[in-house]
Amino acid sequence: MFPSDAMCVPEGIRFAAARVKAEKLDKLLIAGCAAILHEGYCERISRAAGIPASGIDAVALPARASSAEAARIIRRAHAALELMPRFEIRRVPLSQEVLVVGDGQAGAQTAREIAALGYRTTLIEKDAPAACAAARDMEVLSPATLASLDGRPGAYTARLRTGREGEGQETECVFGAVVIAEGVPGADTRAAPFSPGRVIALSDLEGCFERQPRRDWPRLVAIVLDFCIDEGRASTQAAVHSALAVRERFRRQVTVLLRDARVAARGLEALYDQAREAGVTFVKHAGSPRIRSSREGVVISCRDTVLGEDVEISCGLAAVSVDGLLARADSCLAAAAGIEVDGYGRLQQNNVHLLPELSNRQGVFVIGACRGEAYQPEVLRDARDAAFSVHTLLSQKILKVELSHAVVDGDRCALCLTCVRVCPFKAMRIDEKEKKADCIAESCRRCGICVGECPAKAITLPAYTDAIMMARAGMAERPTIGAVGKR
Amino acid sequence: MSMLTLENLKAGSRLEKVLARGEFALTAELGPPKSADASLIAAKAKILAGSIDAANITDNQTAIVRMSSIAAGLLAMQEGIEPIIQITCRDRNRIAIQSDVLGAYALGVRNILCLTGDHQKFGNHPTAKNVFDMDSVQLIGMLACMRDQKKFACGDEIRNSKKAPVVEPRILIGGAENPFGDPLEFRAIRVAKKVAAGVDFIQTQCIYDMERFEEFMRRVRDRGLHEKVKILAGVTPLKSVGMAKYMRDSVAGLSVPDSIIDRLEKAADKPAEGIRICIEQIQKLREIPGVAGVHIMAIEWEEKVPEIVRGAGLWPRPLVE
Amino acid sequence: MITAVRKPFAEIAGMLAGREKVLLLGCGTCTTVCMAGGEKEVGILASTLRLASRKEGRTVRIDEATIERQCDREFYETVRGRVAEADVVLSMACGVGVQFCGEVFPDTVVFPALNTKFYGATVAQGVWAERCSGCGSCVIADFGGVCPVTRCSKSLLNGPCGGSQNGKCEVDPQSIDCGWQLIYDRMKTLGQLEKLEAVTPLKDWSTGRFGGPGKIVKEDALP
Amino acid sequence: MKTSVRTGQITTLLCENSAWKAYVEIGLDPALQGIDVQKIPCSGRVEAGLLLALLERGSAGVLVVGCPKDNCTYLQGSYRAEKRVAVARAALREAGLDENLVRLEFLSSLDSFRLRDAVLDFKRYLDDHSSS
Repeated sequence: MFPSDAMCVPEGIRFAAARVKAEKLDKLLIAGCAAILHEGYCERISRAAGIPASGIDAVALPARASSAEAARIIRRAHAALELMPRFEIRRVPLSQEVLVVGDGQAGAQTAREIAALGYRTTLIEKDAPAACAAARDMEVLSPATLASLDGRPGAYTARLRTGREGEGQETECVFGAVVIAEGVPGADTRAAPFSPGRVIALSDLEGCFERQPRRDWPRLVAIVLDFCIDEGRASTQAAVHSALAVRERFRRQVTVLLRDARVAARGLEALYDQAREAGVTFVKHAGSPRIRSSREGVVISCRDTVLGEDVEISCGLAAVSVDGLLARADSCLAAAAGIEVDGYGRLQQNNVHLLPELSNRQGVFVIGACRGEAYQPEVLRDARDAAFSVHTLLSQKILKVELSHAVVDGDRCALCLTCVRVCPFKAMRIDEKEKKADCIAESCRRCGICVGECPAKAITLPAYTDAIMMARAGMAERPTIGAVGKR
Repeated sequence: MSMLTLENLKAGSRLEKVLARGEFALTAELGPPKSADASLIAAKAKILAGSIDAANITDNQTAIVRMSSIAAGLLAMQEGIEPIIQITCRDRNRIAIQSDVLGAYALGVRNILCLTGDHQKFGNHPTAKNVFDMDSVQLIGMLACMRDQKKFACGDEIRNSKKAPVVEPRILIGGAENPFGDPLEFRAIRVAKKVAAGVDFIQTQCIYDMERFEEFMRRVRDRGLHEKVKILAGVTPLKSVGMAKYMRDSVAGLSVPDSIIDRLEKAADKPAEGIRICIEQIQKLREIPGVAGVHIMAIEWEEKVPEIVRGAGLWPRPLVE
Repeated sequence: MITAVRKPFAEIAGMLAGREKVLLLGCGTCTTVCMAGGEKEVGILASTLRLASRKEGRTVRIDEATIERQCDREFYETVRGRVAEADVVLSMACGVGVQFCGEVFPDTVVFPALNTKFYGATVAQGVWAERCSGCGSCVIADFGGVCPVTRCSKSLLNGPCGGSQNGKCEVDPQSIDCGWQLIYDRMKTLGQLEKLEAVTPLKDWSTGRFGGPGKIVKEDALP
Repeated sequence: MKTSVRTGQITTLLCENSAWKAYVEIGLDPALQGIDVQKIPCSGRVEAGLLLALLERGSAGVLVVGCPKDNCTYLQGSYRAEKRVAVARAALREAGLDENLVRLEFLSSLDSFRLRDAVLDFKRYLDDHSSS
């Protein structure tokens, strides 16, 4: 034990590092005030002292703690630190090749930016011919699809299926990072709620501007957004734009029905205000509106959330935004890439930590319509974000991985696949040779979800074993431990 | 698998003769009591006598314990009703069923309807173990084997000893079909399988959705099955709107069209309207090629059967010797 | 695998009434995979029993162990001593393991902690469904790979009963698919519908449960 | 084995991505003195067996605090924690004990005062309900 005046200040850190070096310590416990609990403190000492951060722990002692109380806190932390293993660092070379899936605006832009940063980029597009041309450091394959994506972040093995269905071939390539920039299929405008001439797609409304003479325009035109799912700024922009055009060119009444006006973008709010001033009515609805069309016209019924009552709107023509219809992203692609989808079938779970371009797999990024962002300026920003993330990852050339990932005890593993199914990050897989589950250190985020789920208690997170957690709580681990003799 | 003929009677029952003569046959349902009270059967039988050709005696219908169908059938016979004994596969295995068939024949029973049986879950002993040693198609096949090959399911001859005479149960074999069960395409296949197994007549689940029934009959005719088996279409008069809705919503495989419910809702005298609808249905069913008769399932409403039969112009019933 | 679910706690506590030394014995194979009797479940039940006995002011020693399989004698060797110390072994294996444990330790009382359910597959994480009845003479080749004995509530071999509606079985339309709808759909996909027109004769049930307790002797595997 | 279940310290397990950060801001609040606080990587690490084992070994009660459900750094952790805490609570009910000896809260790294209130509320609850 080494007393010191202030541990949180640089002098304290230098003092600690000096003691570690002088005494050749491999672990260090620091007790002090709450300041030493702050994020990064142990890492700073680690760098200064040259021992792994996992070997350093900090505990805070209350100002008025009795010496017995302080001793108790220190004893527990000490017992836990004793149990803490020393983690090796693995250095993994990062492949400098990048795969981009989808040649739409998002995919093409990302591929070009990544290629411009000097990474060999392969762009694949499922429909031939690809709209995007090959360039320096950039290869374009079409028709080509991603059949599977296995292995480790930084060196994913992708099976690419090229050529037409039935006559194609499969190739295996290694990529350091993958960007998925697929679109979503357009909604079927022949199915409900559409009805020719009465209920049309919002995207077809503009076509009517030229075709349809003014006398043929009905008294009231309704534009429906958020028909079954919430839409984004792209739809709001299209709706307001069309509403203004109908109002100003044909002098007809226009009602826009939406759940929420999403106008938080440059110029969009002003456009929205302009429409309201021009007399466009906005109705905010809840749930899904019901649309009935007949020879006489169209009746839309919905709950008006502002009035708090059910309303019916009769109009001559309704334009429904197809983005509000549930169009799921390519589920085969999601499965092949191991990407989780959200409730709307979009290739990104509803979680703020993933925004804008991250997925549940390290080194796999999702952008554009397949993740639910269709507003063009945002899509282009996504493309830049994805290119930047790829660069941030791959420019390290070597990935340093602390081997503190989940560990599977082969003797206990029953191969039940629970961990493979519950790991949000696709870090668990079955090691066919060893006949046990195996954790990929580079994919593992050290959350411990698998530890809690494993019915055989075969998985441990070495920095948070039951023993360490019990020691921190001042208790001995479970006295009787099972699992004996296997394989 | 041959069509019934007067020259070559298989069982010699009244029902067989009516069908063989090509008369439009009429059967009804007689549910045994949930007690040992024989008088209830006599009372129901008295109502039905003279209005129908034969009556189905149900076998622990919907898995609710009732008097044995053979015993109840015998009581009905004493009141002048020809019974069609129902046998389900739920409660008895091949040993018990063959034994019952021998006994029933010995007591004078000449018609048996082979059913799979409702699952015990729906009855008053849902915790019981079921049997389902066989299904209805196999049951039909077993009875046909007993009658035509004079052998038990195991292949032994039906005789008491090597020297004793072969006395096989000569039974007219019936089967059931629900034209409204899924998959629709399989319904005619099932009739074909029953025909192949040796069924003589088929009674259907009660029909409200005439369109789907006609579709079913079209499929039956496409396979030529109507020439191999007598099909009796099922009807059930609706007492009330509530009953119609219950049939529509809670009975698997039944669809009651809105038009029928509308009619009942608008009618002042709902039971009378229910009877009228039933009579109209019978008249429509008579027009469908391949329908050889109707089976009236007046659930707890047996007293209306004579009225329906007369209303439908099916009275008096033909005399057969 | 064989699937099972844990018995209600009150039933387990009732069985153990008056016992002072209990060995909770988990099974590392089927009941681990169906999350009813693996090491994790052993730990949860053991803690619950200990907390319950403490609450009642009783001293009960609950020991915990999990072995690879309770249906193979050799795996019991490692826990022999702990079994000997216990008043009762509470087995978290299927019914096979519970009984076999008693055969391995004839002087020991062995109680079941689980209700054994069926032979099933993991149809989704945390969901198991019955797929085989162990009838002893597999017929699924004739039915598009779908077992009519198991998947039909009435084990019908010649087609669906009238209770098949919209692909569901009337016995429980919420959770049971009509086995015959599955067979029909599969046979249709395989272009083998005509095979379903043949009448399936009476089944020989003697090969399975109904032939009495089953036994397999594989001559070439004998020592 | 005679130790009453509720004589020991309260154990709080704080997700290092949210609740632990909130705690660090108020770490030495005297009101929290005597409460065992430790960080965990994610509330999803918690397992019913561990919660019960802590209680068995003398913890007065276990409070698990994780990220708001849709905001878990590890996507599914808070949902898993919810299910496992439910298992532990069911076990406590079965053991005839108060299921509220295990409690789960979700809050963000900015919610220092909510964390403090949650801990103190739990402490108050345990004090009020401690067996005689």
